[in-house]
Amino acid sequence: MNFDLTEERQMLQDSLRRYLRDKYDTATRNAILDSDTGMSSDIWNGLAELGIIGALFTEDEGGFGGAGFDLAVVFEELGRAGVVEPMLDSAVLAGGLIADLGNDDQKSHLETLIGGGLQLALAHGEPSSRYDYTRVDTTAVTKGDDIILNGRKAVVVNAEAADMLVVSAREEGAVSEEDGISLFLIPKDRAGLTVQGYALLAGGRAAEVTLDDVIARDADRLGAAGKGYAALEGRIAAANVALCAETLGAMESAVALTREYLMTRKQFGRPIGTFQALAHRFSDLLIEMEQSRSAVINAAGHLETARPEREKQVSAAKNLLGRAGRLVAEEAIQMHGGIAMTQEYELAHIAKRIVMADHRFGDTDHHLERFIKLSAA
Amino acid sequence: MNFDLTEERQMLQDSLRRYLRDKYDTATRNAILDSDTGMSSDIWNGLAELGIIGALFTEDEGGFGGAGFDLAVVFEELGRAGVVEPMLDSAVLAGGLIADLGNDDQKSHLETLIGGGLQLALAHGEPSSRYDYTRVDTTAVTKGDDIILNGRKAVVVNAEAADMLVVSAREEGAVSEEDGISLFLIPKDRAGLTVQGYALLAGGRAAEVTLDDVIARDADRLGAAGKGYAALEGRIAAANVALCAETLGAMESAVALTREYLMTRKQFGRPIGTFQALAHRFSDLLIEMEQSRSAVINAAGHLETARPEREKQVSAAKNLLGRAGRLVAEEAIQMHGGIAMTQEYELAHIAKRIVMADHRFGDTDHHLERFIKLSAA
Amino acid sequence: MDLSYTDEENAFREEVRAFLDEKLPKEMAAKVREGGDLTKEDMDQWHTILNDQGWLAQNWPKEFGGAEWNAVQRHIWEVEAAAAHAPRIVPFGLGMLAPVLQKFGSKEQQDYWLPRILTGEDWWCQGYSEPGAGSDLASLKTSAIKNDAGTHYIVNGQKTWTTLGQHANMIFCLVRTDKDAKQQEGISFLLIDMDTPGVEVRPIILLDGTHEVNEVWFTDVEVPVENLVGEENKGWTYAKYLLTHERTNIAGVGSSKAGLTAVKRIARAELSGGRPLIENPHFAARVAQVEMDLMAMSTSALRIISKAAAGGAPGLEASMLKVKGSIIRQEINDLARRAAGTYAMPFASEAIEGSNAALPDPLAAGPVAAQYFNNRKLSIFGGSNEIQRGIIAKVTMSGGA
Amino acid sequence: MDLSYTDEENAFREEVRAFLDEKLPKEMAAKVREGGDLTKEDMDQWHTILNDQGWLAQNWPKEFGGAEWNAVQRHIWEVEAAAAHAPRIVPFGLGMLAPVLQKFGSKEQQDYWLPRILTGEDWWCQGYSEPGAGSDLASLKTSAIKNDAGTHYIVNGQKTWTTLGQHANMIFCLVRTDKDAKQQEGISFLLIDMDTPGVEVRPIILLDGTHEVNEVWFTDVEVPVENLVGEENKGWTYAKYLLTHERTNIAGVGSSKAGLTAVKRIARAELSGGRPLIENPHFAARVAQVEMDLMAMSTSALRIISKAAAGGAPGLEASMLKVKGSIIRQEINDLARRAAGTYAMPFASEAIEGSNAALPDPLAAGPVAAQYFNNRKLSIFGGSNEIQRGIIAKVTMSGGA
Repeated sequence: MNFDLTEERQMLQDSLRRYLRDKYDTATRNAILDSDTGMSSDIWNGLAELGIIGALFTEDEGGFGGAGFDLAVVFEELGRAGVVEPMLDSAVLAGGLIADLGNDDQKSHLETLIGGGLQLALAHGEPSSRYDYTRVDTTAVTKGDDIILNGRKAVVVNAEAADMLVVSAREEGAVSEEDGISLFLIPKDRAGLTVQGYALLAGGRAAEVTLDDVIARDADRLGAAGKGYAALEGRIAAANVALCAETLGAMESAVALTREYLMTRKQFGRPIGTFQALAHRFSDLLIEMEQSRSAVINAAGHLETARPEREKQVSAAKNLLGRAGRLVAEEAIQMHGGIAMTQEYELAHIAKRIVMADHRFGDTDHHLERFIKLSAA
Repeated sequence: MNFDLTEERQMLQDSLRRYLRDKYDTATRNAILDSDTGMSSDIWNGLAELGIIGALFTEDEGGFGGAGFDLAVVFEELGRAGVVEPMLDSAVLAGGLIADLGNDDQKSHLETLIGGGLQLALAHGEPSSRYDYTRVDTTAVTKGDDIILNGRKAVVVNAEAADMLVVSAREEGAVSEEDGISLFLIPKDRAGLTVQGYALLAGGRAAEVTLDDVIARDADRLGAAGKGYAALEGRIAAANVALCAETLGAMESAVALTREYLMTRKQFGRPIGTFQALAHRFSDLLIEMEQSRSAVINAAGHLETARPEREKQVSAAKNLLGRAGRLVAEEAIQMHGGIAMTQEYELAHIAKRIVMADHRFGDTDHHLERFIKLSAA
Repeated sequence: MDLSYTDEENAFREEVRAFLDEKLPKEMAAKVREGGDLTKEDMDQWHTILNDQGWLAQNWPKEFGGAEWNAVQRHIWEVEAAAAHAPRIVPFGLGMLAPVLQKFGSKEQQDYWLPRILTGEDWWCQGYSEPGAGSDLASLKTSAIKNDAGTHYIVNGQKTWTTLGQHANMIFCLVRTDKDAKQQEGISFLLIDMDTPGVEVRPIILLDGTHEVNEVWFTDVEVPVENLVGEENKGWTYAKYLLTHERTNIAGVGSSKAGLTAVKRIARAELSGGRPLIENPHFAARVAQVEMDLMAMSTSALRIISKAAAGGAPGLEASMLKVKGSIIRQEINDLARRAAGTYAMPFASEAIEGSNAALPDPLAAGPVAAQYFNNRKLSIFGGSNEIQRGIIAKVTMSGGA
Repeated sequence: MDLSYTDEENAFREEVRAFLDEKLPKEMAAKVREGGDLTKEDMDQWHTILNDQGWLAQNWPKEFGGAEWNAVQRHIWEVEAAAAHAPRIVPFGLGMLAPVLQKFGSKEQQDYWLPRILTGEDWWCQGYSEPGAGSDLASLKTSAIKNDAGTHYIVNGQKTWTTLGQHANMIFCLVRTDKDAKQQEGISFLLIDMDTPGVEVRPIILLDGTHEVNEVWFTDVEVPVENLVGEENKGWTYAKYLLTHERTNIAGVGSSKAGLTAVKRIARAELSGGRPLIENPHFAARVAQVEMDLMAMSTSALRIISKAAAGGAPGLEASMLKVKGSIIRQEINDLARRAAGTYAMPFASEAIEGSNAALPDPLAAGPVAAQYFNNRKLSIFGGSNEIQRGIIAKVTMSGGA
C-alpha cells in the first residue's frame, strides 16, 4: 500500500499547476468563456508542449502515462483551474478510442494529437439515450463498398473544433444491445455530416451532429464491425475517472476560495469563519473532500482492473462526487453570499464545472442504480 | 379554511393535557415501563373516565367524536406525554373494526370498551408480511359449521392484555389479494390460540399469536366473508393518522426538552443554545416541526375523504413524520449529549417512541413507494 | 378545522382563473414557461392588463386605488398566476415603496407618486444593499447631506444588487443623514430620480449569464428635500415596517407548484433506459419527497395566511417559511436540471458571442441549469437563510414558541 | 500509488484469519454476531486467548511484551476481527493506561502494573469525565489532597460515564491537585484501587436498557502517593498524549464493514411485497449509498494509516474520520433497524420484569433497534462530533490545509 505520487507524476502535477497559475487566471479564462470558439488554442498548444496530452497515453500509444493515476493527476489540476479546453473529448475519449481500436493509419493521428495539432470529438450520445451507452439508434448500413450512416448525435462536446469525429452507429442488433455497435473515424468535412453548435453553461461548446446518408468505408471503421462497445465502455470509465478528478480539483478550489472568504470577510467585527454555524458547515465540506479524494483514488486505482470491479469503483466515485460536489458547490455559494452569484467571481465558474459534471456520462442517480446492479451481480 | 380547533376539541385537549401532566410524569411512566404488564390499568381507567376512548368513536358508535381531527388531538397529547397504554390497538384498530363491521352483538362490546372495561388487539400482520397488509397467509377453512383458523400472527401489540382479538384470515384468493380476507372477533381463551408475549423497546408489550386449528363460527366473523380488507385499510389509515399525531406530540416534547436544555446548560460560561451551530440546527428542528404539524393536519383532514386521496395524504404524512421524526429524535439526543443516553431521562423514552413509530403500519420508505404508486394512478 | 376554501374563496378562484385564461397573452405565458427573459415591454404590458382589471395593486387599500385583497385572496392569486405562467408583478413600486408612502408619506407624496406607479409612468427600484453590508442593512454608508440653502440633499455612495435597476427611472434609497448617530439611527428614506446627473447604473452579470441586478453609483447627486419620506433619521423604522409587512407570499408556494409540474412534464418526456424517467424509482423518490414536503408547506402557508387574515402578525413563521420555501424551490430547480440530463448543458447568454442561436431543447425544458444556478439567490438575498435561522433560534429561546 | 497490500501484509492477514478461525470460540462469535451481552468471563477468556498468542498488547513495544504491530497490521486485525465477530479488546488498560505508563510511569510502576494488565489480574476503567463537564475535561472538580504525613492523597468527587466500571478493580483518574492553578494546570494522573473504602460504583442504565457505564463516587478515599503517575499537576499533558495517540482505529472501518454485511443478510431474509427487501430499489439505494461512503472512508483510513506507519502524526484527519466514521456506523445501525421491519420492536432488558425470555427473531437480526439507540453514543462520547468539527474548522482556518 502506497499513497504517494511517483516522482514523475509529482513533477507533472507541479509543472501543470505552475503553468495554469501563470497562464490561466480568472480574467483570462472568463475571456475564453466569452469567445466564439469557447477555447484558447494558445492554451491548448501550451498544454501539449507541457506534455499533458502525452501523459494521457501509454508509451505504446506514443505517450508516457495513460494509467488511471495519470488521468487523475492531470484532471485534478485542470479542474482546480477550471480549464475548459477539450482535453477530455479530444484525448481521453476520441483519442483513447483510436488508441484502443485504430489500425496503423488511424493511430498515426495520435502523434499529431499529442503534439497539439488535432482536435477530436466523440459523437455517441443521442437525443433519447440519456446515460445509457448501449442505446444507439444511429444506423450503419452496408451497400457494396459503402457504409451509409444515418442518425443524430446529441450534445457532442467539441464537435465544432474537431477535425475528425469518432461516430458510433449500429450495424446490427436491437436498440440497446451491446453487440452491433461500431465506431467510425470520420473527417468532419465528410458530405452529409452537419454540425449545429452552441455554448455550454459550464464553458466550452458542443453541437448537435446530424448524419444524413454519410458515406463511410471499411477503412473508416475503428476495430471490428459491431464490436465497438467494450472499448467505448472502457473509455467512458476513463472519462468518468477524469471527470471525477476534475471535479475534485474544482471542489478544492471552491473550498479554498470559501476558506479565504471566511477568514477575510468580517461581520460584527469578526471574520465570519469564526461564527460557529459556518465553521461547522465548513468542516463538513472538508470531510466530504477527504471522502471525494479517496473515491477518486479508488476509481483511478481500479481503472486497469477487470470490468466488473472497474465499473463498480467508477460508479461509486461518480455517485459520491455527484453528492459531495453538489454539497460543496451549493455551500460554497451560500457561505459567500451575493458575491458568488456574480459571473466575474472565480467561484461562479468553478461551481458550474462541479455541478455540470453530473450531466456527463451518468449522473448521481444513474451511477447509484448501476452500482446496485453491479453489486447484485 | 379554518385552522382553529372546535371548542369541544380544545376542551378535550386541555383536559387530557392536564390529566397527563398530573398523573403521568417521568417516574410514573418509567415504573409502568418496567412493570410486567407494561401498562397501568389506573391510567387506562382514568383515560376512559375522561372520555378519551369515547372521543375516538362517532355518536352512532356510542362515542362523541371519531373524526380524523379527534384522533389527532387525542394522540398528539398521548405522544407528548409518551403514553404507552394501548389506545391505538384497543380503540382505533380493533374497536374501530368492530364499529365498522360488527353486528349488534359484536357492537355491544363497544360500550364496555369506551367505559374502559375491555382490552382488544388486532392480530393481522404475519412474520413475512412486513408492511403489506394484503399479505395474509393465515387460513380460514369452512368445514360444516366450523371455520378452522390456522396461522401465525407477528408482533400483535396488546395481545396479552386483550380480552378478545380481531384476527384476519384468508378464506380465498392468492396470498396478496385484497379479496378473500375475513376478520374474526375471537375471545382470547378460545382453544388453539396461544400467545407468547414480550416487551417492546418503546414501551408496552406484544406477542406472537399462534392459531392452531382454532375453531370459529359464522357469528365470530366481522362483516361479510372475504370482504374485510376495505375496513382494515381504513382503520390502518386511521391508525397512521393517530401514530403521526402521537409522533408529532412526542417530537414537541423532544424539542421542548432540547430548548430547555440549550437555555440552561452552560459551557464556557454561556448557555449552549447561544452557540450558533446548535442554534441554527435547533431552528431547523422548529421548521420541521411546522412541516410535521401541517402533514398531520393534511392527513387528519382527509381521513373522511375517498380512498385514493385519503391514502395519499396518509402516506405523505407517515413519510414526512418518519423523516422529520428521525431528525428530531437524533438531533435532540445529540444536542443533549450524554444525559440523553440515560434511561431515566425523559427524552430517552420520547426518542424511542418517535423512532419506533416508523416500524408500525409502514415505514418511511414503504410510504414513499406507496405515495409514488398512488400519485401515478 | 376545515381545510377547504369557503364558497366565496372558490368563487374568487374561478374569477382569477377566468381572467388569466382570457387576459394573459399566450406568447407571454409561453415565454415564462420556457424560462425566457422578459423585456421591460412585456412587464409593462402585463401591468397595464392588470391595472385595467383593477388587480395591479392587490394589497393597496381601496382609498389609494388598490384591490385590498386579503391574505387568502393573494395566496389564491399567487398559486393560480404561477400555474398559468403569468409574469410576476414587479414588486418594487407596488409592494415595497407604496406601503411606506401610504403609511409614512405626505399627502402630496401620496397624490403624486402612487398613481404614477399604477400607470407605469415610474419604474421604481430599491436602493438598500451596499457592497460589504450583506444582510446587515444598518451598516450602510451612502450619505445624504443637506446643502447650505436647505433645498437639496447631496447624495454620495453606492448601492448594489439593485434588481431591474436598468429599467428604472426612480429609486428609493436608505441613506445616512447623520454620521454621528448610532448604526440604525441617522438613516433616512429618500426618493431619487435616476435621470439626475451623477447617478450611474452599472450591470452585474449573474452566474447564469443574466442581467438582473445592478450597481447604482451616486456622485454629488442633488435630491430635492421634498423627496424625503417621513422624518429625517427615521428611515430605519420605515424600512423595518416593510420587512415585517407583507411576508405571506414568502414561501413561494405558487412558484414551487408550477415548478414541480414542469419537472414532472420533463420527466415524462425524458427517457431513461427506454422508459419515461418519471418511472425510474430513484427519480420518482426525489419527486415524491419534495412533493410531500410541498404539500405540508402549502398547508403551513395557509395556516399563516389564515392567521394573517384574522389579524395575527406572522413573525417567526414567516422566517420558517422563507427557509423551507427556498429549500423546496431550490430542490425543484435541482430536479429539473437532473431530469433534463445531457440537454441541461447547453447555454444561451448575451455575454457569449454567437450564443443567441436557438438551443436544442427536445424536452422543452428551458434553461433549467441556468435557473438552478440563478435560484441559489433564494437562500441568500432578502435575508439569508442563516439570518433567518438566527432569528428563529433567538426568538424561540428568548421565550416564544 | 498502489492500493493493494504488500506480500508481507497479505501474509499477515492470512495469519490473522487462520488464528481467528482456529482460536475464536464459536459460541463467543455467535454471541457477538447476535448482539448478545458479553459477560466479564467472556472478555477475560478472549484476552487470555490473545495473550497466549502474544497478540493482546498489539501496540505495545516489544520491550514491554507487546506485539508492536504497525498501523497497517492493526488495521488488518481490526477488519478481520470484526468480520469474524470477535469481541473487541477492552481498551482501558491495554490501549489507554499502558501507553501513559510506558511513556511517563516510573520503572517500578511499569514493572508492577503492565504484566498485570496482560494477565488480566487487573481490570482497569477510566476516570476522566465528570458530571457537567461534558467534553470539556479541563473543568474537572474531583480533588486529591495530600495528607499531612505526605503518604496518601485524599480523593473526593465523582466520575461518570465510566465504561465497564462494574467489572473493574482499578481506575485511572484525572484529579485536581491544585485548586488555585488555571484550568488545565493543577491536574494529576492517579491510579486508584477500587476496593479502597470510600469508592462507590453506581450503574447508569442506558436508553437501550444496557448497563455499560457507571458513576464512580469517591468519599475521602486514601490513595498511596506511589500511585501518582509522572509529576504532580502534569496530568493534563499525559491525558492529551493519550487523546492524540492511537487514533488510527477511530473510523471503525471494521465494525462498519461487519455491520453492513449484517444489514445485507437481514435484507435478503426479510421479504417486502413477497420479494427480498434487498431488491427493493429504495432500500437498495440506502445500502448502496452507505457502502460507497464506506468504500471511500476505508481508503481515507488507509491513507492515514500509511502516513502513520511512515511516522506522520494523524491530526485533523483523525477528527474527520471520527465524524464520518460515526455517521456511517450510525447510518448502518439505522439500516439494520429499518430492515428488520416489525421485528425491530421487541425488546429484552434486565430492567424489565420477565423480559428475559427469548424474543421472536425470525431474521436472526438481533436487537437492532437497541443497537441503533446505543450507538447514538458514537457521535457524543470521546469528543463529540461538534467538538471535532470545531477543531477541524479552527485548525484549517488558522493556517493548515
